[in-house]
Amino acid sequence: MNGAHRFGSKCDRPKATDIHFKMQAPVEHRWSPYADNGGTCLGVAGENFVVVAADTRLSQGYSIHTRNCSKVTRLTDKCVIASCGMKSDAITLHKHLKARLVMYEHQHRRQASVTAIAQMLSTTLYYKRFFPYYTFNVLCGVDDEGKGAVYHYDAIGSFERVPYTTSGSGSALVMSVLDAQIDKENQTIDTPALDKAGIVELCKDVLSSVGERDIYTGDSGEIFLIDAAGISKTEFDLKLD
Amino acid sequence: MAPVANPKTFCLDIKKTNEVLTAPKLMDFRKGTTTLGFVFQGGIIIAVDSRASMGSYIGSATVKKVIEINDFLLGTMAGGAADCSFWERHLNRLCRMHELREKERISVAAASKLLANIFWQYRGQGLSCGTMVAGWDKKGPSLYMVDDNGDRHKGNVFSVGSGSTFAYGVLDTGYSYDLTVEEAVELGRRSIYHATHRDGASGGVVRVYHAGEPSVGRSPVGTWDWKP
Amino acid sequence: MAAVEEPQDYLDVLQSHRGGFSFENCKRNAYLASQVAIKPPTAMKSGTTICGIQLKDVVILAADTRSTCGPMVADKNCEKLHFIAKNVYCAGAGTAADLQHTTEMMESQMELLRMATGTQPRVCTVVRRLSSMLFKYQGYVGCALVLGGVDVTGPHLFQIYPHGSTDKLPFTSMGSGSLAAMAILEAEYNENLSVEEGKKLVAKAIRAGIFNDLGSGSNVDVCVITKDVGGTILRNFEKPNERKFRAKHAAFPIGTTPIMKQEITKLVSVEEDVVMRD
Amino acid sequence: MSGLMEYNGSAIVAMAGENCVGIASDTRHGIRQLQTVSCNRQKTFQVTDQCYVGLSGLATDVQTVSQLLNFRMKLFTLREERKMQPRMIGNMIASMLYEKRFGPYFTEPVVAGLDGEHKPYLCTFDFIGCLSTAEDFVVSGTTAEQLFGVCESFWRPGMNKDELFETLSQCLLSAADRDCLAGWGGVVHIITPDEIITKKLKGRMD
Amino acid sequence: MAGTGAGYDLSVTTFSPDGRVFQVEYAGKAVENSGTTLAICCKDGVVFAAEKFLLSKMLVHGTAKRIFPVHRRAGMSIAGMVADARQIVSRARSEATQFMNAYCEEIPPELLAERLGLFMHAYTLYWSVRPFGCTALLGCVDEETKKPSLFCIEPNGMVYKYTATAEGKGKQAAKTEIEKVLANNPELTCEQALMLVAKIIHKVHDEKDKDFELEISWICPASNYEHAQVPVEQRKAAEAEAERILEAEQEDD
Amino acid sequence: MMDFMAQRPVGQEFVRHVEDGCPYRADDVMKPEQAVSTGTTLVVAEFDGGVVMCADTRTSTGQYCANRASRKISKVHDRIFVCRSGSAADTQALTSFVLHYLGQHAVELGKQPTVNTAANLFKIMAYNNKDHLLAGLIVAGYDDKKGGQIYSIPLGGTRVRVPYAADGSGSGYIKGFMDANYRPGMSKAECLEFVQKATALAISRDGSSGGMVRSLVITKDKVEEAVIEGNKLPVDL
Repeated sequence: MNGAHRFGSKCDRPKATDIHFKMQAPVEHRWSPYADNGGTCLGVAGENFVVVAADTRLSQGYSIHTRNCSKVTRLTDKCVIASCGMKSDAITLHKHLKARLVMYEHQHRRQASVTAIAQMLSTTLYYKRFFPYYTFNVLCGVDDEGKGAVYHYDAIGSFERVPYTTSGSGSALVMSVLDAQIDKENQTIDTPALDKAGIVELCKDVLSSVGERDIYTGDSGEIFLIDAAGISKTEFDLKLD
Repeated sequence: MAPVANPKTFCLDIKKTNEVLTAPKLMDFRKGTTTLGFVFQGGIIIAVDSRASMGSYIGSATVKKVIEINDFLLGTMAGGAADCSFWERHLNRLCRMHELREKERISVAAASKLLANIFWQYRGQGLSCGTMVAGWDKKGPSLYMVDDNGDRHKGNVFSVGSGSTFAYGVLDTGYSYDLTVEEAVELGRRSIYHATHRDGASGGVVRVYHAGEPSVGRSPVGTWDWKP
Repeated sequence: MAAVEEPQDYLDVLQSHRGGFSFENCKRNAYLASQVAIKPPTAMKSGTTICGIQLKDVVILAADTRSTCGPMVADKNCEKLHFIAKNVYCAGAGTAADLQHTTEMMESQMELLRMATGTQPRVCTVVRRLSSMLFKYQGYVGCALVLGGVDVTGPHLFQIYPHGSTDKLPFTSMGSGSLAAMAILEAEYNENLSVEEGKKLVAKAIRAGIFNDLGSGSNVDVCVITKDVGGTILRNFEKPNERKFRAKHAAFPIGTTPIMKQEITKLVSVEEDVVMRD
Repeated sequence: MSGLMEYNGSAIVAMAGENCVGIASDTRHGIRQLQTVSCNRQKTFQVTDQCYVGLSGLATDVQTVSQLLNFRMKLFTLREERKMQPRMIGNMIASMLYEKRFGPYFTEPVVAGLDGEHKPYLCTFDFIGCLSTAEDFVVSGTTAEQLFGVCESFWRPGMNKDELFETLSQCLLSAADRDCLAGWGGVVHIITPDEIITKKLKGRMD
Repeated sequence: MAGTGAGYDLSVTTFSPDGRVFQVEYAGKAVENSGTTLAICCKDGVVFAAEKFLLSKMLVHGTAKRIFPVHRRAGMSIAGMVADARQIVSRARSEATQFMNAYCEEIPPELLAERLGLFMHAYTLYWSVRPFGCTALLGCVDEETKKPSLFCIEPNGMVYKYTATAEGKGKQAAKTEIEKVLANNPELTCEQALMLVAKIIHKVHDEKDKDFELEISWICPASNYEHAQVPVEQRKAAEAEAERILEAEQEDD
Repeated sequence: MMDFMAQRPVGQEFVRHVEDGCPYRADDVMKPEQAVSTGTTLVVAEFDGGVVMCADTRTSTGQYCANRASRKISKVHDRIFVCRSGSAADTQALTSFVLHYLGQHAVELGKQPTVNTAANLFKIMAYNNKDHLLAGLIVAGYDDKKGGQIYSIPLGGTRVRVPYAADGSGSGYIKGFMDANYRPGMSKAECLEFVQKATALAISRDGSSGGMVRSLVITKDKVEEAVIEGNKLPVDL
């Protein structure tokens, strides 16, 4: 009986007396150009290296689309980008960036520096100011002076070079941990700063912690270590639930 | 442009309707600020906080909200960080073009007008900016406030952002044209500090710039942080 | 709404708190909402996978242990299997507060019934009471239950929806992960399974929910209800989701945190001479 | 983003240690979310010698609920001539909140206490009274997400009262530093079998 | 009266030491003081008759009735205080309609009588009310089977099913007469009964009393199985015939 | 005073226990959960000496099939049954209320109640609470007064006696089939075949009907139940 109302987008129970009206009125399906695919990524800059970590879950709503989908793309030999938010926008953005970087390389006969890529990414994002890419990006690399560089972006291209950052569904969980472990804002006793291995371990730990509490983060984690030697990638397991 | 019925108001619409459902955090652009600027006998003081909040989450505490448009012009950001920084970077280019074409530096009035025109063009589409343009030109120091409606005002004392009411309180109490540079710097610093205390969306460090005579140029005076 | 009477003192308040829902904040909240709020607060929900099967003379229920609050995991190891009587248990999905309190209320009702009649409560009694209560609230009390038990008439398995509709089934699953769990049950259920096989089957079904549904997670709880023993909850029957990595952070050295003021209140235990009167 | 739960802002976290338990809250009192009106609002309340209740959420409801709690505790003591155990307090709060299921108080309490055997008891509620207990830590308030993150990373089993204090206050401070609506100093109570240590934390004031 | 009841007759909530409720018994007395009423289940329907005293010469004929319709196929004649009886009639009507509304079937006579019995009984239980001073004769014809039935509901709440009965002053005499009639003619039809009924009422009428008007109604094929007053002509004819026979009988004596 | 004598009309028991002033209807907590509804095909027809009732067995919640072997034909009395469509909770509650009243009525009456009475009770409930209920019902059965009878009670609480009826989301697909093929005075076997066929046809076209075909034949002497499994439906499509 009244099959129509069950397919309505809003599932408020109709009053029986409304039904006649409801069956005739067109059911409104609001289309949204955006979807949230979840996931968390973070980047930490060291003296002469940078560490990027991200999980590999791709989900929507309560369902997992895939457990093995990298959020990180290598842009140059010294630079990677990690994007959370909507995967299709991220793919488009990464493809666009890569194309632009090939053009840059052909024009300038060298790979773009991280700082140049950072500015380009900002304008790329801002050009879509009125229909933004639904991506939250972290750009990491080693700059021309050999220092680790991490850039944080909002969806429309505001960016800042920071010592460490995070974005995605679990970013609120990550940030405070990094503050306490790297920035040590509220600590009166000095403790030694973390070394390269320490930072890698911190990243693993933070991602594991987020996996415990954020439902969109999990499956497995990827860690990219970028230093003078280039980019090296390690993987580790996260929880699957 | 977004493939929807009203692409011009797409951002505003999606913020109203879909934010919670499909695209959480998308429209939480970085914003929330206290910035101020005033003209005094020794030039212009610009002071800003450094917090970028996205919703109630603090995205960054180290944002540089003073944009050095060129050697003689300073801009500040309040509102959407991307909007301000992109268009002020664009303004930099326009100013340079002007210089190359006209063989003389652009006046502050003209520069701020350029920016106001841009914002006027995008009126109603959801840009969010409250920016001050300050600098020296032939007529001396001048300070303009330009916002996303295309408004542009010249004045001696301005404060823009969510914490501006608090900043005005301190600023108006201590302001006089005859301040020394040290006093002026201290006033700017204190105003921002008190604003950051009262306003949740402002915080971080205080950055103060002093724009003196053209020969001196503009320079950052310093950054202060009150660590616990 | 019944006219809200102004309480004269706190004893009146207490008196009015004897039972049932209180609507005294409704008007205020509606006003506050109109003045301030755009976003309503989110309550804890169990996204949940729950399932149950009925075998020859035993009923087995199972549930995951995650409760969520939006995208956050509010509780990693909550209990979704609720005791109602020695021979009746239920697994719940939906609004966590509703589940807790509804099942607790049912538990006390059944205990009173047991004491009044001196007999073991029957499963259909519980189902009827729950469904008429839920129907009364027209779906506003968000309880989706898989209820199982063994009584004098044998094993029974029911599912109860928030609006109060009930179904009697040989096997069922509910919650956001019900599809994943149902797939397993549909494929492998058979009424001739042994208890051990049954436990394995429900655990497998819940695991399917845990791994494929983000609203469900952590561990598997199983409850076996037999005629002789009654119900036994096997808490954390399987723990497929232990944390895989934990860094060995150096602890914060004592004195790290800046302090403004410190007060120490010593607790003294007062031994009272208790005079026992005969 | 605006809601009644965020109107005043709060961060509350409680943690278990070895034979001790701690509860910490920030002290900010904001209105209309972002405006700070004072820096010494009480958000944790001592209900028995060894049990504290932290109340996050809308300030008016925090006060009402705390007074209601106080009243009930006193009445219980008068009637029963004994102290409520934390577990009992938890259940009482759950039913208090659930009674108002359809017209709730906008507050999410946290209970932290030591029971008769000096074992830590921690639990938290959503605003309609779903009780969930935890062995390690519980959080509540506008800063919940950040607190979840730090606590997951920094909590370790078997902390003594000093370690517990450091961990708890570091968690609170670094989480609140990432929330516009909480911070401006903090208060930590550490409950041990024979003393209650209350420390006021110095935090960022912006 | 105080002497007879010895104080136990002041309220329906008090039993006398020998287990009687005087007030209810007194209500029965009220019934015995009224004019006679009778009802007979015939083969094809029910006939009601009542002896209605004419309190005044100026009283308009055909008013202040003692026989009431309850629903289409049920009527009720009253002995005792007619004002009290109106309550019962209205209750009977509402019971009948409500049953109809709820179950979409006519209320079975047994059920209606039972419910009225309950209603009347309720007024013997509380000190704040007084029992009804009337007895009701409820007659119905079943919609489907056309079977007639007759019930007597007394002030104490008892319900009896009769083939025929009488209440009021002349009830004993009337009952004896009816018995005779039925013994002679068990297959009596309503049309036939008309004259006999009129005869009985006239016969039991006490000459000391005031003049009376004969009220007579029926539920039978002639009224299309609905409760209706017997048409005036027919009634007058029956009455005339009855009086003629009575006179003849008296002359015989 | 005297409420012991107050007459209580039947069917006033549905009370909404949540106040209308409740805020936050949009919130997940305050919003009622999504209802379970029986997107259904119900077919009932009279034949000489009784009635045949038929229904599919799918119960759905939105897209999800909550029960694939449900019983939508519920017993109300020995020879009176009801086919339910609409909200599962509403119709179940309705049926249990009627079951209660009809049971009481039967005891009072001392004999089998009529189908007419049962249908009327359903009507009263459905009509008095039409703003809160989502229920389409077909009451059918056999009594000695009028033999086999079918009463259709669609949304809103009208009651009509019909020789044959179809209801539920699948009924639209088979109304024509029924009009064309029904004739009064069929034999039991003919009627059963007709009704089963109609249900099977609806199942094959309607997405929210499905599962098996359950049928019930009610005659003076007995009630016979039969099931056709989903893969043995009498339709070739």
